[in-house]
Amino acid sequence: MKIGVFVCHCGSNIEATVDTAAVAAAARQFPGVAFATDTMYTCSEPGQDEIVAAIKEHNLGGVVVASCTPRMHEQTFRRTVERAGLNRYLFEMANIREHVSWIGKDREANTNKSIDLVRMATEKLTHNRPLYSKKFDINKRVLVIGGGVAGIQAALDCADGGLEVVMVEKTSTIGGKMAKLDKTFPTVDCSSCILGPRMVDVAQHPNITLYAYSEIEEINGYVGNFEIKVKKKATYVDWDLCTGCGICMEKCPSKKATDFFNEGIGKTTAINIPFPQAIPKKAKIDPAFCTKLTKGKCGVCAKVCPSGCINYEMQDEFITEKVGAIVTATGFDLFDWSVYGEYGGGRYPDVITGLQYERMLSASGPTGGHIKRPSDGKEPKNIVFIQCVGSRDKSVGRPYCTGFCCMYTAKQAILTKDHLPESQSYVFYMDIRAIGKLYDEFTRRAMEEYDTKYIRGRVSMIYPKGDKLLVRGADTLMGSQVEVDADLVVLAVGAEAAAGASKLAEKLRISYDTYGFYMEGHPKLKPVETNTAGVYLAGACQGPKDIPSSVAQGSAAAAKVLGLFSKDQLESDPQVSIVDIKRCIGCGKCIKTCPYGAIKETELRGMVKADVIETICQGCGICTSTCPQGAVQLQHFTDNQILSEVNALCQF
Amino acid sequence: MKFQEELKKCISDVMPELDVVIGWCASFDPLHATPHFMRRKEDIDKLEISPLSVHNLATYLPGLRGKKVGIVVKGCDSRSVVELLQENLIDRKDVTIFGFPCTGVVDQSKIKKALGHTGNVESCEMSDTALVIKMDDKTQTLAMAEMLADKCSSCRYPDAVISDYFAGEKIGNKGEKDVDYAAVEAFEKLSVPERFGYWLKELDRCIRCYACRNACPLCVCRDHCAAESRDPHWLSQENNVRDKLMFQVIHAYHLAGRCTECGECQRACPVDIPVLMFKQKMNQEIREIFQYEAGVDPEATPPLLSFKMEEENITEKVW
Amino acid sequence: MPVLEGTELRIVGFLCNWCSYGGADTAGVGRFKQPTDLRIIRVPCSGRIDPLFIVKAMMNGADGVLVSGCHPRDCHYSEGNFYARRRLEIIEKFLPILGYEPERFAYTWVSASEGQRWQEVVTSFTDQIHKLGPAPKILGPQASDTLSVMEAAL
Amino acid sequence: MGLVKYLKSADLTPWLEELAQENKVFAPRYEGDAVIFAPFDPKQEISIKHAATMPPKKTVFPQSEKLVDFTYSKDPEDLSRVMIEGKEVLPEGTAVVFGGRPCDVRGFTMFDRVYLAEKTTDVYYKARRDNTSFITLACEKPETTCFCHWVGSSPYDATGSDVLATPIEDGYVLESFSPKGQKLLTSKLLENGDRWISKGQEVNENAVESLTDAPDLSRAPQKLLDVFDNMNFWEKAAAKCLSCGACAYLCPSCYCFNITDETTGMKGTRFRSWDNCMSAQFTMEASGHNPRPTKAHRLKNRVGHKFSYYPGIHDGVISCCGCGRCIKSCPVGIDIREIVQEAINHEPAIG
Repeated sequence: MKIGVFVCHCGSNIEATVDTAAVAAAARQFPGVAFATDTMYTCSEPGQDEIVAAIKEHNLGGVVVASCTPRMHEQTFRRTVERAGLNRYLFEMANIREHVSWIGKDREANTNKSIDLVRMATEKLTHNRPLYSKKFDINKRVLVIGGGVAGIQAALDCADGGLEVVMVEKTSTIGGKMAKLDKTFPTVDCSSCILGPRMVDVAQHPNITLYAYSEIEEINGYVGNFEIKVKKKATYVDWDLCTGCGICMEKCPSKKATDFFNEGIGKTTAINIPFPQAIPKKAKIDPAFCTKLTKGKCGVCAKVCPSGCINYEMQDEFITEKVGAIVTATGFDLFDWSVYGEYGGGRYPDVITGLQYERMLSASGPTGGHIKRPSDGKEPKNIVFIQCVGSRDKSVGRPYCTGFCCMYTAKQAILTKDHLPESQSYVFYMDIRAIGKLYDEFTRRAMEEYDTKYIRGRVSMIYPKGDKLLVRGADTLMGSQVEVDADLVVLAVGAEAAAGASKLAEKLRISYDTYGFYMEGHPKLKPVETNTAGVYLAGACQGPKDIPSSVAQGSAAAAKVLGLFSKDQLESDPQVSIVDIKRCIGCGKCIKTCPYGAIKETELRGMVKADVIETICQGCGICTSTCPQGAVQLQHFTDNQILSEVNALCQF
Repeated sequence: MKFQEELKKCISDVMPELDVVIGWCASFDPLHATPHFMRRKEDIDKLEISPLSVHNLATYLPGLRGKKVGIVVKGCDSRSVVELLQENLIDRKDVTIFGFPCTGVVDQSKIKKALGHTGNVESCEMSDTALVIKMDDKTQTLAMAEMLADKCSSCRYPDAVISDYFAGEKIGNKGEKDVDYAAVEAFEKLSVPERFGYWLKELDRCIRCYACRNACPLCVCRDHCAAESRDPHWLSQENNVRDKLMFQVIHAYHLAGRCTECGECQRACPVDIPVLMFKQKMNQEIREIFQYEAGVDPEATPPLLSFKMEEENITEKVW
Repeated sequence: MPVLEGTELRIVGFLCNWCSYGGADTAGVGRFKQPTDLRIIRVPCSGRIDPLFIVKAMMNGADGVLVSGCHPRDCHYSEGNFYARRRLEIIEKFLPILGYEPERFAYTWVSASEGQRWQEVVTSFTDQIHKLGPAPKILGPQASDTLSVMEAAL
Repeated sequence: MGLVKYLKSADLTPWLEELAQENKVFAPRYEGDAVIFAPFDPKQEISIKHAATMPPKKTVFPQSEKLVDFTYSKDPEDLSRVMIEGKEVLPEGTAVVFGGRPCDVRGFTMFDRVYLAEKTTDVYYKARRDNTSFITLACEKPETTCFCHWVGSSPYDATGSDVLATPIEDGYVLESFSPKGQKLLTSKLLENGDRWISKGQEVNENAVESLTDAPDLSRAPQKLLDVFDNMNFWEKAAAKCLSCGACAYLCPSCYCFNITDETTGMKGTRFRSWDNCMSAQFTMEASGHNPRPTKAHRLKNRVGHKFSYYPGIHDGVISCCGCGRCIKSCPVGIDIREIVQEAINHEPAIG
């Protein structure tokens, strides 16, 4: 094979610490290398054209590019060599940027290491074979996990684009966190007024099937052909019959159930519909609080229900759905702020979270929109907002900025003044992050028009003083101690990955970061893709986001799905395992270890042999390292290909 | 051997349904036995079971797949049969297993060491306790216990773990406990260069005949072994210790969780290289980490073909 | 010249594409300085790593081998690193009988986001190998040195 | 008759040391539990009481040897123009092998007919063969596996040897059989051996005496051809065979080899290494077809070649020297004598 080697300067990214010309010169002496050069930006159009020209001029049979990580540009260059008529797998990359030039400044060592990496790449390339994709049919349905605003947006865009959508929502209503909000910044428009119609659209869209109060049990298959097992949790109410009339709620004698929707501000009934605009508007029984289910006594709801839909015997139900793509929009949860002893650690009823305050502000909330202290129901006068609770704080393992708290605090301060004109709000903050369109103007309004006192500093202690809370902090701008007698303290609690996010990631086979937020395919160029084909991200599951960003990402994910489904067939990745039937002895070890069930037994002239189902094989290569005979070889990562790399590096 | 006649009768009864029954018979001198393929009734007369019945006949089974085969097994041999069944390399319905209470087989190299050589053995009388060997006009008595193969002195499975017919009284299998890896542990106490040097020296004389591999009942790749293959190309054909040692590691690793330590690899080696130690080490690890022993349960899944989300006995390095 | 004579030792890394290779990339993007000895071989999954590759590298003259995959439960292929963990553990425990120090081999888990952890792993492993010095060579120009050390030991 | 000398047992080591000054000397010694021919080291005891585990085959026909070192180079003007330069690696220096048995050394004469043939001389073999001298030790007593006398040899056969050493009380009678041998016997450590000749002859005759009767193998070549297509015969004979290469690699007269290239970067080596007809790869064709697909086919070749095909083209000489190593070292005790005799006695079924 005649090999061409292109060593990229990447401007000065590589060239500054690697002598690329020397690398190219060394490469010229490697076996098979017929052409080697260094180029300024190999990935640029002229850079790619140079590769194409060299392939044609020197009749190259394979190309090595020494530049950045293959995770960045392998696809780019594969297309380049394909443009010149080569098979895309007759290409290898040597990562001399992320793995060399960026991690040390010793030019001699870096150059030498780069030469080694290019040697390794050329040796592997010598063992590469052209590989060809197969086409397979796809199921043009999409699963959206999570019915918050991001999921709703993705589902509606997909459904409007003509796709069948399956939406699975963990709680008994869609709407997510946004449904709990009173108003939204920076426009101060009513949250449910803008979200409500979208929720209704989901319910009414002919292309959308909604499974509320359901969870993902199992995911099998691969892009184009996923098989999803959905667990419909028992609601004890037959939703086909329930009309959402609410009589059961009125009559239910068990009125101490946790009100999750209202963030624990007040209690609800054991059988409940979370809020009037819930979609689906169906009742469900909280089995922990229903005396019929816990003690076998009561049964009032069954008696009063006009449609006879109560079923105390209901069991979880499993449903299988087949889809071709998945949008994950599982959102976020609030950080457990009780770790902050200085804020009372949860002991003071009048220290509440921002989201609880939202419920309090909401006209449909437990207080009917009146701001009342949880302890005594009195209207507060002095209200202290504390920023960055569980954000930008390494000491609690949350070093990142949640990003939207500055804004909602400003909004809440403004709304407070609207509700209680006599009140005074104080905001303890670290920095004000208001980088969106009209955001900074909004925070300024909170300060200037609504007379909110912004104090740059942290609160060191809150302790009770009579029926008030003494909030002591520092004003770092003035260099002085500040004390506020507060009637109510609202904590801007940061976002963390939703509970169970990592478990779902394992089922989806996608990665997540240290904090449990899902990893996008590339931080800049693949913000909604994941590294698992056919799985996309929308909203705060990827990282904390405000509403506009979540909606944008929901639409982006939908666009990706629509793009994926614009073809009737997909091309399989040919980096799959194949069986050398001569070597195979039919012991079935590969079948035992394949995580996908992609290998089956077959019979050949009376002998048992293994057979790989190409479209199911995902190319992990577990079979290859399991087979003692070397009979199953993962294409593009065969034993000989890896051995050639080992030998290139280690030759005494 | 008291049970021998019972066994012969047993084989004779079943023989009409079988293509071949494999046992042992006398070989080129009185100190050796050889595998015996019985196809007719008169072949059964030659069957001899004794401490010279060293060969693990299970090695032949995969090559006879498709035929109805009877096999006489020592306890240790039967564990190889279990492994072959576990790996679908033989069909249970086609294999008839004859067990007997095994009191151990000799280690020919121990006898050779004791006598200086064994080139002229004229006769060899065996009892439970002694070997009486006539050679070079001398008669020498060797204690049987000292001549037994190491695997026999510490045998935990004297009776076949799986059999269709069992001749004689069972001795009683002790099962998997207190396995003695003293030899391995002693070797591991040597310094790093001592260990490295030991293998360089021992493997230098390897002639790459692959008797170790071919005698191994679980080396089932046979004609497609990595040793001679160019794709995959693990080894060169050059006479160097690196590739000889690498082959031993390949063999040992491919046997991890499968090897029953029958010792055929080492016994077969014509130049007496102690290659069993590699497998013993592997087995010791398998036992300690996964509490697993090969060749006991045909339905078991060997540890390297399975996993646990939380591994109790793996402590990962902390950086 | 494969490694810089006198300053570098030969260290081979086998990294899974999805997590650890990405982690090494992240370390690069973060400009986390690392020793230059390590050469990385990219494989799709730690489950693809035949432990025999590690032995092969050692016997061909590597001074150390480092394997890194996705954290348990985070495997892109869901199970690859679980199989890998068992196999790598076995080979790690096996190497000493061949006459290699067990410290010449290590396996670990680094996710694509853990650039800093990758830096720590590489730095600490490289230090560890430098402390041990070059591994004995069976063939090649240094084989005679090996033999004399061995003979002295025997 | 050549030169006859006498060597006192006590002078053996000094004599070998003396020979080692100008030659590489190989002598049998224990390595582990096996006796193999290794470079002579006066500090290590040699082991010559019994035939060695391995014959001294390696001394002339190494387990693997470099044939050619080759280097690729590129035209700097056009990198795709690759030149290759090969350098033949011929063995150098002289060697003396002490302590082989008559059968061991006679084995090389089977090689000679093939590798030293007029038209196709194997230069690598020739270089070593010409430069290696053999001081062979006559046998005093045959082992149970010995059958040199079946195949036209004897316990004191000097065919292929340069010096034959017959052990007698406290010493050896040394007789040269070639000019090379004569040269070896010029040492001052040796005394005139004439008065020991009869002692030596007595030892030789006693050895012959102790042999059992040899069967007549003259019909073997034809009889083996007769059973060539009788796969039943061969399947039975090979039933217990493991198809390993122990028999061939320990055989003093098996001379087959394989050639492989190993390349690293721009350099490579062409090796010749032992091969054996029991291996499945031996006759594997590039197409994947193998004319000897089973161990029965392979064992048939091994026996057939030695006792029929080789004699067929080399004046009836059986290509087996009767050392018995294939029997003794076979992991499953296959006895080539039995197979040959069974073939001779095989009567084709009538009808």
